[in-house]
Amino acid sequence: MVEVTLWGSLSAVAGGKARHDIEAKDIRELFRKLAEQYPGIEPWIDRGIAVAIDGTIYRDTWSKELPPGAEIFLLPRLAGG
Amino acid sequence: MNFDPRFTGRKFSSVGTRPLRPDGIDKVTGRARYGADFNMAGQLVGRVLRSPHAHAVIKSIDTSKAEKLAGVKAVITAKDLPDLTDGDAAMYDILDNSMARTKALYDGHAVAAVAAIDARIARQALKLIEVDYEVLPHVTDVDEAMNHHAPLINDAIFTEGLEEKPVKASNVTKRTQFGHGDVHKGFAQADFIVERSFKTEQTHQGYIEPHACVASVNPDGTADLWVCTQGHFVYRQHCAQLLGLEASKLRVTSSEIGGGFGGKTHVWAEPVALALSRKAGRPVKLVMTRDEVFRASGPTSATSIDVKIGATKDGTITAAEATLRYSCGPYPGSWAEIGAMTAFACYNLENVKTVGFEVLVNRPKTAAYRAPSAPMAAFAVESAVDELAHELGMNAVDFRIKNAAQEGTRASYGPVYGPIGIGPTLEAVKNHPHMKAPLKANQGRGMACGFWFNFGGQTCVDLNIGMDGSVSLAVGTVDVGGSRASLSLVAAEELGIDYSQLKAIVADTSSLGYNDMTDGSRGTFSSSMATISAARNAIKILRDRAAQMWDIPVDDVVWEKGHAIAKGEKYGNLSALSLKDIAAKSGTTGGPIAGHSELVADGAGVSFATHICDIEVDPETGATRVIRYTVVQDAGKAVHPTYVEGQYQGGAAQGIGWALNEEYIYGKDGRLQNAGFLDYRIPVCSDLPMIDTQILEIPNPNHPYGVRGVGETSIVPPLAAIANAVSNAVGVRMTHIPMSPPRILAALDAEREG
Amino acid sequence: MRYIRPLSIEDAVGELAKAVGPAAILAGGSDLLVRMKGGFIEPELIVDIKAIGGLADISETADGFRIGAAVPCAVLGEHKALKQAWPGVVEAANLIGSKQVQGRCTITGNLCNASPAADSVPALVAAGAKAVVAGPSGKRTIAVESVPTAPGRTSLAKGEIIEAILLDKRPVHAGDAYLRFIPRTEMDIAVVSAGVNLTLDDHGAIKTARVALGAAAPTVLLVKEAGQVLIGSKLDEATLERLAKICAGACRPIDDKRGTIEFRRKVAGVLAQRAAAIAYKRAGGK
Amino acid sequence: MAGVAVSTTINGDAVEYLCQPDETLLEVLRDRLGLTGAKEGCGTGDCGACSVIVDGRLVCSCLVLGAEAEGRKVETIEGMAHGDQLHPLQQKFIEHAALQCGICTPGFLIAAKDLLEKNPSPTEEEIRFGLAGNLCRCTGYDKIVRAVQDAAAVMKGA
Repeated sequence: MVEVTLWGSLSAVAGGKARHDIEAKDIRELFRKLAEQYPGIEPWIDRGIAVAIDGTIYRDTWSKELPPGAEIFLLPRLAGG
Repeated sequence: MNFDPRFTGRKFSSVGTRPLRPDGIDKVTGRARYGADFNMAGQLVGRVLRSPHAHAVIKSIDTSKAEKLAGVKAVITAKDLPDLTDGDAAMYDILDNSMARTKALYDGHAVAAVAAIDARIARQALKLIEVDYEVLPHVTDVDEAMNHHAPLINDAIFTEGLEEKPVKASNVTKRTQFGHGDVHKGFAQADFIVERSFKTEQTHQGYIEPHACVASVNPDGTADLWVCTQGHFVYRQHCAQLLGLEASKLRVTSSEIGGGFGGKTHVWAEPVALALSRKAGRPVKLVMTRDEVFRASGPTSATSIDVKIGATKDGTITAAEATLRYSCGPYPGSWAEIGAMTAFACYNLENVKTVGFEVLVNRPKTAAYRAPSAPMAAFAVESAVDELAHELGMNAVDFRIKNAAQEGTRASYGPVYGPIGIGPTLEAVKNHPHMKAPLKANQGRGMACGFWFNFGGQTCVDLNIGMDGSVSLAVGTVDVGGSRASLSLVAAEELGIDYSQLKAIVADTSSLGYNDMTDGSRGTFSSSMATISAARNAIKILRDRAAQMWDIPVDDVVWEKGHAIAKGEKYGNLSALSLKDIAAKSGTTGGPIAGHSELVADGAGVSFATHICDIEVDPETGATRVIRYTVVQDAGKAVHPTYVEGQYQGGAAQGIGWALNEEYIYGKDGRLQNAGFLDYRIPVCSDLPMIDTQILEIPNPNHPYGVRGVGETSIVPPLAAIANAVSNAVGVRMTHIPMSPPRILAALDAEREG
Repeated sequence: MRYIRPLSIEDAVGELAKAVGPAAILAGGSDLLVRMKGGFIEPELIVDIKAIGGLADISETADGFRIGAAVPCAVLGEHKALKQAWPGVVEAANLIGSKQVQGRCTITGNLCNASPAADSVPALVAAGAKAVVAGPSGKRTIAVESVPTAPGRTSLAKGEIIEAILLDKRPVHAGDAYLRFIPRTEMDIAVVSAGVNLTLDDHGAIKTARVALGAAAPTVLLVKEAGQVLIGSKLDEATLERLAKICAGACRPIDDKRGTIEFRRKVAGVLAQRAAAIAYKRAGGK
Repeated sequence: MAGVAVSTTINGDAVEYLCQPDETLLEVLRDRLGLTGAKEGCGTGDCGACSVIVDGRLVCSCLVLGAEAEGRKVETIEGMAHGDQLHPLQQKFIEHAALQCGICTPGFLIAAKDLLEKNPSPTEEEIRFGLAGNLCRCTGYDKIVRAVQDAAAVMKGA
């Protein structure tokens, strides 16, 4: 079980809740379970969501494991210059 | 691929040195080939017709006269491009920006294009195209566009992210929010509160090389595109998707790139050039004029930002809040969102809230510009932080040190930081001789901090070892400022060979796997990771070949300092084999030796910088002069320190231009008035002093060498650092960027008149 | 479109006079080629005047200096006697564009382009420079300030060419100066500018004075009142203040991409004061 | 439109070409003669990327007509090195990393060569004002100025 925090706008489509406890071993499973629970999240995942695990931002490594007790934060996937 | 990206703290022999770049001679002799320097047999000249109106319905376009002109081989409008109206909205917008389908949405929006046998005929043909416009009311100012009475740019857009679903269409495409804690509670605890509104004008990346490409589409569906871009693989994907080509049959070669800074991360004219070529059946060269670059390619957002920060007497910030409105051009974007995320990223805040609004305006589509959106937010926040320090009677650096984020701090955008460099850059600035240098009359000193995320992403590298032991490195991230030198150093480091044994190139899209763009400060970060991985894969093969040559188990062979060494006393009489020795025998030990890697380089470490500058102001004219400038920034590990310095200096110079003189100026008619280097005033050589740099190295734990991206952060602090310096010089808080002489003189006069 | 390079002023005048479509005179080309590139003009005839005898030379005469119409501004800066006599004119000419543009642009072209912001023109007007005009009906000499009539327009008739600019010989105790305001340190068009030309009497009091302002009205302004206020003074503070006020008041500027009305008025006064101080010092005033 | 026949000298070699009367020297160099070292950054004389030297004068080749080159001597970046021997400025630009993207480099080198020929010992300020007609967006000019200073020192010593 990991505790996941969603950024403001995303929490609006996740039942208005910022914090969620989810049973997921990696980012892929986390996204799948979130989408099952809140179908409104799916288009956001398609557009791109980044996952910060203990402060390190992962944008594409969906196989990244979510260590128990880690700080998990979802962010918009951004562009750079 | 089993690649361990963790930082190991190894000692370096190549990384950190400053060898000459591999593309140097080509670039000082004029041989290097940029976007417009390439030609194909039978090539035509493409030219684009652009809207003179800021907002207009395209009722009809008559191209018949142009088509009849001798020498014209193709004329296209949006009708010649796929209609993506009911498809992917993002792709629709990209194509619509390349060629307007129903409405011209800004001055300079492409409406038609021709391909002719020479530039003169092409220009003449454009004059023969008749466009019937129905001119609509327009809006170019970000605040005005938010007004309920403002002309609607897209009546199908309803603001996303509001608690209640809106019933009316709006120019505000999205509201986003970040933060934690309770700002109301925080402000109630504050002894001092600073609250101010700020504006920044739209700027352009200002690369010296205009967009240029040569496109050639064959009847069998294969195609070639030569183009100056920051990401040829992304251009391939977009062009293929937009024109219905198969990606692998479209070969995109990135030319040398004459500057991009984010502006060459989007396709603009490339789909048009391909479409012209397809229709004409001949190659087409399309080069934008400088006027077109300014009117129709990616400027940054214009912004309007409100900031409120409170602190207790002892200098602890109790709450911070910002509302940020960013212009997107006529298509939705996420620019305010990035501003809202980065605004307070430097600080350790218990209560923080930022809200961003994305705003449509009749200006060219906003594109990324070096740490996009961060400089404007930093300008507003760092100005307010300075003012608050002043009100508290605290030194501006000490106040920031007291409130700086550190490892374990919850960032204002959400997650908790790992090891970061904001504190060390502030300490370095505090102890820098620049901070103690005396100032003369009318001079002021300012400092400010900046943050940027840095990105990684999909990356692919090939490393090939020739039979003579020389090594070629093929990377897929475009070299915008010396990365071929840096990546050669990394390969040399990993293989244990000399830098001079290597040559790095940027491979085309048909020669290498997919790579994300050189953006987000990812070029050296990502490709160095992939290069290390490729080199390690090559070393595995080298060890195997050595084992064959010695006829011993491969597990007994180790790789050290460019040599295979047989490990164990029983091999005492086997002398080490160099890479060259092994390569020479490769033909009979299994064939070519190569190392390949494909990976997602994630875990880019965030980056911080603190800048100091001294400005002199002429109180009678409002003229400014930058007297001294110092950049302190964390690089994680500077692979090629000279090019890291170059990034620091270049970003600072762009920020200085933005702060003082650069801006898009629109007339009441919605047309851009300064689409050239004469009146869009980027800094010239005599405007700037030497730009001192100090590189800090706080290793990124997620890169084997500790590398962080360095390209973008340097443009974040200058707007605020200069605003603080000007404000300190003249005693008036400057809230509108650029601080052009008329704005400074007006502010001074307002102050004098009390 | 035709390009011709006549060898005599008569041939040039003749070609221009009989041209049917739009014709353009090419000396340095730094304005002409930009306008052609932007599609603002499409001449059917380009008359390159650089091969015409005498047009590429600066000559010193008994009356002063004659600067041929095709002399690049960089050459003015290399002419020691001219620089010594008219430092304000030369520095104004050397402010146009970059080093690259300096190698091509001419003060005659700067004058005929008729931009209110032309750098060399306020200095030439303050200096009382004259233009020698060659045309189908012969030659005439006119004051430079009568050449531009509106932005982009001149008083020259069809077939007329300015072949040289004349500057007077300098008396002792004379000095001129030109200052412009630009946001950067180089490469900009003047937001506002001032040229001042003074002569002093033996006691250091100002005997004659001419003040001209650039980018302050549709054409370069000769502010006679500003000159008068200086006469008899030794540039005391009160005089300088009055000078600034008169200059600010004489301006009829516009708001545009380069500056505001307010800014131009105010800075016109500041620049006139500063230019006057430099000219005064150059004239030997203390 | 009547073509103009031009005989000129480019980097010491006699060259003949036919060009349109409104064609710029930059277009002739790049499109007719294949000398693409001079770049078009603006086409209006504001960036200096197309700098060449004509009869000893530094000019923007975008502001010179091809027809005007008749009988002149034109020097471009392609003629700056002698065989495989780089000009000291070229060498110093590489050594000091005075280029990042490199698009402005040919123009800077030509302008710096002209500057040092006219003023072999320029101060930093003279270098900065001497090169103000050349825009660089990558470097902030710091390393360019240092490279010119270093090249000046080397050339004086030579």
